Amino acid sequence: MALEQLYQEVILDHYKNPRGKRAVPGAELSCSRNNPLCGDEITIYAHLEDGAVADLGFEGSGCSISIASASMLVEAATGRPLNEAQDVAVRFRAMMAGSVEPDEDTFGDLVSLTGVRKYPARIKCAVLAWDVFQEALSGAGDATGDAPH
Amino acid sequence: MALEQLYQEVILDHYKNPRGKRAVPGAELSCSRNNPLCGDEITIYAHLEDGAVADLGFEGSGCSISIASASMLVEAATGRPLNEAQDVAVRFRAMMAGSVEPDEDTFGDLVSLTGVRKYPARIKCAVLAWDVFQEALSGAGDATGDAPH
Amino acid sequence: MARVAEHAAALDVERIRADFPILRREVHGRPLVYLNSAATTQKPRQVIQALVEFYEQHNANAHRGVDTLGEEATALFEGARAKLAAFVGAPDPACIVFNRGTTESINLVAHAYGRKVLKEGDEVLLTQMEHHSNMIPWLLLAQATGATVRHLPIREDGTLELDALGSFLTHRTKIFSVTGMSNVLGTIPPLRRLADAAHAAGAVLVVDGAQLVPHLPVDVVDLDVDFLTVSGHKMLGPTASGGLYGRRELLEQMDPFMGGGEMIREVYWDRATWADVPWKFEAGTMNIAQEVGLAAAIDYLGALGMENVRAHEERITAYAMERLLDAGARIFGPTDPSVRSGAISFWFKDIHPHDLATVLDQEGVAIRAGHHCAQPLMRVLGVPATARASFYIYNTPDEVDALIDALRVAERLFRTA
Amino acid sequence: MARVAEHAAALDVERIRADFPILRREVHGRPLVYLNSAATTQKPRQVIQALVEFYEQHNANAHRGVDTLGEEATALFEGARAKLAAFVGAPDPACIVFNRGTTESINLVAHAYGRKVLKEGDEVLLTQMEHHSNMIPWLLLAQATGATVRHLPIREDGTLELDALGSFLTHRTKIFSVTGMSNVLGTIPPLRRLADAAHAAGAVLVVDGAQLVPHLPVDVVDLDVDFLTVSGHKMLGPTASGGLYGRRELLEQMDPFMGGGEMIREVYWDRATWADVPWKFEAGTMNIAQEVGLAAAIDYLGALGMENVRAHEERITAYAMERLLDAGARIFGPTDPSVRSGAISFWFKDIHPHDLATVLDQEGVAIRAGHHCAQPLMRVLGVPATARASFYIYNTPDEVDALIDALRVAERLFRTA
Ligand SMILES: Cc1ncc(COP(=O)(O)O)c(C=O)c1O
Ligand SMILES: Cc1ncc(COP(=O)(O)O)c(C=O)c1O
Repeated sequence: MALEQLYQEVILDHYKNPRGKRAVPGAELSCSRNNPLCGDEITIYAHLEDGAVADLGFEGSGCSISIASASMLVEAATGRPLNEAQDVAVRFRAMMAGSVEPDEDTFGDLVSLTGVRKYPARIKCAVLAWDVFQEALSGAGDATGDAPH
Repeated sequence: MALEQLYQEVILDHYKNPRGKRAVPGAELSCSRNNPLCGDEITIYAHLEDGAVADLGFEGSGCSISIASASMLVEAATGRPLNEAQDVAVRFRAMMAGSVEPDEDTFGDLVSLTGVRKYPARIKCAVLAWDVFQEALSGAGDATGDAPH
Repeated sequence: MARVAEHAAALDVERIRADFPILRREVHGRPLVYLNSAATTQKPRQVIQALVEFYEQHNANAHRGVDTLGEEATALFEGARAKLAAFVGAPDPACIVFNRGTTESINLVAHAYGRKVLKEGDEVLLTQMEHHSNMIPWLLLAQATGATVRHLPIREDGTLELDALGSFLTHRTKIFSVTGMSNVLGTIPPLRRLADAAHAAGAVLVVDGAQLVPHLPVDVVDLDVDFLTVSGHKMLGPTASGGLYGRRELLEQMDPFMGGGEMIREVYWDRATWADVPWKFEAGTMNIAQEVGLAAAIDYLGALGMENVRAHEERITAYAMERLLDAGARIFGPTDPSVRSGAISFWFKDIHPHDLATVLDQEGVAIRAGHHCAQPLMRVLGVPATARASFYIYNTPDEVDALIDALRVAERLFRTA
Repeated sequence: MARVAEHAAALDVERIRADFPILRREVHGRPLVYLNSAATTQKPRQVIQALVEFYEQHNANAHRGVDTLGEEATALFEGARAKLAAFVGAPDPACIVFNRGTTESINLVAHAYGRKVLKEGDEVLLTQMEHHSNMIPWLLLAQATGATVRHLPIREDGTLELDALGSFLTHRTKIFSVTGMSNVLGTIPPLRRLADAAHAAGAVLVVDGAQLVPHLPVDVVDLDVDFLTVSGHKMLGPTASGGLYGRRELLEQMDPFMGGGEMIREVYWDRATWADVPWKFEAGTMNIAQEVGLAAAIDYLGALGMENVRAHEERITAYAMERLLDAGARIFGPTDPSVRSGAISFWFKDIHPHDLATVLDQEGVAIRAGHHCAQPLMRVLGVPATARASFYIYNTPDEVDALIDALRVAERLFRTA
C-alpha cells in the first residue's frame, strides 16, 4: 500500500531516532535554511579535518521526511572526503529528481526516500537537509541571507 | 426598423445643420467636457441677461447623436429663464434614463433622442452636451479639471 | 452569533453537494473529503455555467464597444458590481473596485491610500494574527514612507488583546488593518468596536475580508468599516475574482494604483486625468468573465441565505471540535463555535502537520498543513506549522467522521513502537 | 515577413470556426461577424473546456497543499508557465511571471524595475503610437522619480521615425518601452534593431506584446528583448490570463511588486525575505484556472502554427485593405499587408466612427470605434477617433464582404441629401 511505501520502517526509525541530531562542537561550517511551504528549518554543522567531513550534525524541526533525510545524510556523509560527500549530495538529488536509479550499494538507507518521488510537494522535504549541506560546504552559508536567526 | 428609429430624420437634420454651432460673443459661462469612451468633446457657451439664457452656442466634434443633442439643447434652452433651462436639463436626463416618458409638448425635437435609450453605450453621447450645459450653469466649469484645453 | 443560529433554516446539504461536480471525485480510490475551503472553495455548476455562458454567448471587452457583445459584456460586468455591492451592504456600486482578491486589494489600499497619507513617524496597526497578505503590503509601505508597523497582541485563547488597544491605537495610527476572521485561529474580531476605536483615533479601518465575507452576513455600513476586501475564490467564485469595498470619499481622494487603458479621462504626452471611481482603479482589460462568475456565486449564496450558511458552519464546527478534542487533538484559537469560524487549526499526537496531511490525503481527506501564510503567528503559537481542517456549505458530519478515522490511521502509522 | 507567408499552410477556417461557439450567435437577427479581436479574441471550446475541467476535477489553491488536488492544481499551473515560456522562446519557465495581462505587466516593470533604477534626469523613451497601458505607468513612474518621458515620433505612413532614434535614445534613457504591434496602426516595429539600439545606449527594452504575441511567432532570445508582456485574452485565452517575460538577471535584481502570501521566504514582524523568481512577483492566490485556460489556448495556436496564423492574417488583411480602399475608406498606418497587422483603423465618408459602429452592429458586424486607448496618437493623426476592424484565425473573406456591405448601409443612411 502506498502509505507504507512512503513511510517505510527505515524512515520512521531515522525520524524517531535521528543520527547526529546535535550541534557539532568546533564546526567550521554551518548553514540554516527553511522550507517556505511548511516552515521546517534545518541547520547543518560540519567539522572538517584533512579534507574530509570529520564530524557532521544537524538541528531543526520538521516532518518525518525532512528529519529522516537529515539523519541519513549524517550517516552517508560522515567520514567521507569532501569531494565524495559532495558527490553523494549531487547523486541523491538526481535520484530524487528521477534521473538516477536508486541503488542500495551507493545509497544505503537513502533508497527508502524514493517513495517520496510520487509526492511532488514532499520532495522539497526530502532535499531540504541536502540543500543546506551543499550550501554549507560551498562556504556560501554566511554570504546569503539564509544564515541562522 | 431599428436603425431608422435611432437615426430619425430630425436627428440627422440637426446633425447636418446644427443650430448654434458657434462661440457666443461675450459669453460669461463656458465649459468643456469630453466623452472618454470616444474622445468626443463639446464646449458650451452661454450669455445670460436678466436671469435668462439670452444666447447659447456650442463648439466641438462628435458623433451624430452628440452633435444633434447639442443642437437641440440650443433650441430648447435659448431664451428660457435660468431655472426653467435647468429644469429642462434635469427632465431630459430623466427621459434618457427612462424614468420620465417622452412628451412632444415639453421636449419637442428632443423626443427623437429616446431611440438612443436602447443603445446604452450611446446614451453618454446624447447627454454629453447636457452635462456640459449643467456644469456651465452651475459655474463649476472653471473649478473642475475640465476646463477647455 | 447564537442569535443567527436560532432562526436559521438548515441547509439541504445533499442538494448542495449535487451542485459541485468535483465532490463526485475520488482520491486514491476514496471519495474526496474536501476540508480545505479556507484555502479556496469548490465551485458549483451554476458558477461554472456562468463562465461557459459568458464565453459562448457574450464574450467581449467591457466599456469599450458600442457593439452588441460589448454592451452585453459591460452590462454583465457592471451587474456583477451591483451584486457584490448589495452582498456586502455597500450603498453604491461605485464603492466596489474589482480585482483579483484580497491580496491585490490590500496592495491597492497600501499604495493608493497609504502612500498618500503616511508620513515618517506615522503608524500602521495590524494584529498578531494577520495573513502575510495583510502584512507585507504594509511592510513595503513602511519602508517607502518611514512609517512604523505595530501588531496588537492576541491572548492565549486566540482572541485579540483588546485591553491593549488603547496603547496600540494612538494619534500616530493612520491605518488599522485587521482580519475579519482569522484563517488560522478562526477568531472573529469585534469589527464595529474596532471601527469606532479607529475612527476615534483618527485612523481608517481596513478589514481583510478574505475569510469573513464568504462565511458571515456582512454589512459595511453597520460595521462602519472604511475598506473591506473580498476574495471571490473563497466564496464559490472563480480564481481571480473579487475586489475591494471602499468608502466613496476615500476612493475619490486616492491616487490611482495601476495605470493603463480605461482608468483615464484625458491623456496627454506629459499628463493625464483620471476616470471616476471605481474605474480610476481598473486599468486595462479586467477580469470580466471572473466577476460575472462571482455574480453567479453571490446568487447561489444569496439563495441559501448567509445566516443559514453561518448556522450550518457553526453546527459542523461544533461537531468537529468535539470529535477532534475527543481524539486527543490540541486546537488553536477560541473553542466556542459561536464566536469562531469553521477553520480549525490543530496539532495531533505530535505528528508533524505535513505528515498528517499526506496520510490524510491517502484516505481521501484534503486538509491544509503549514504556516498558512502566517509565519509570525506560528512563532507566537510556538509551533512550526499546524494542520487545518476548514468547512463550508457542502461539508457533512460524515466528513468529520472521515477526518477522525484518517487521523487514527496516521496515529497507528506514527505510534512510537 | 513575406518569407513567413510563402511556406505557410492555409488555415482550415471552417473547422476553426466550428470550435468557437459564439460564432454561431446572431446579433440583431444577423449572423455575428466579429471583427474586434484586437480588443479581445473569442474563445474556442478547448479553452472553455479546460476551465470546466479544472473546476470540475482539479480545483485547489496552488503551491499550498500536499493533498492530491493541491498537487494537481500546482502541476497544471506550473505546466502552463512552461508552455507560455516555450511559446515566446523563453529559456526558462522562471522567466515567466503570471498576471492579468499587459497592463499589469507594465505596471509591474515600472514599479519593481523602474522605481529601483530611475533617478531624476533619467529618461523613459516611448513612441507616439503607444497604448495608454504603455504610457500611464511610465507617467506615474516619472512623477514618482523625477524622470522624464519622451516619445519617438511616427512618420506619415504610421511607421516609427527611426532616423530620429539617435536623438531620442541617449545615455539618459534607462528604459525604452515600445509596442510590438500597434493596436491602432498595425505597425510592427523592427524589435531586434530597437533592442540593439537600446542596449547600445545602456537601456533595457520593454515590449508591449499585447498585439504582437497573439499574431506573430515570437522568440525573446532572437529578438533580444528584456521584457515582453503577454495578454492571454487577446490570444484565445480567458480574461485575466497572461503575464510577463523578463530576463532572469533583471527579475532577480528587481524589488517585489505586490506583497502577500506566497511571494515570501521568511516573514518577521518588521522584515521579510522574498521567494525566488518568478514567485517573488506572485502574491496571494493567483489566476490559476485562467493560466490553465491560457495553456489550452497556446496548445490550440501551437497546433495551427504561428507562421500559418500570420499567413492567414496577412491574406485577409490584404483583401480587407483592398476592399476598404475601393469603398472609399481612408486607412491609417502602413498599407503593405506584409509589414503590418490585421488591425485596420479607418475613416469612412466622414461618418463618425461611433455612428459607423452602431450601424454596423445592426448588420451583425462588430468593430471598435473610439480612441483605442491612444488619445495622444489620435491627436497626431488629427482625428477624434477611428473605426477599427481587426482579424484573427476565425475570420473569412466573406466577413470582409459583410463589413463592406454594412458600410454601404451606413453610407446610404448618412448621405447628405
Ligand atoms: C485571512 C486571509 N487574508 C488574505 C488572504 C489572501 O487572499 P487572496 O487569496 O484573495 O489573495 C487569505 C487567503 O489566502 C486569507 O485567508
Ligand atoms: C497595444 C496594446 N497594449 C496594451 C493593451 C492592454 O492590454 P491588457 O488588456 O492585457 O491589459 C492593449 C489592449 O487593450 C493593446 O492593444
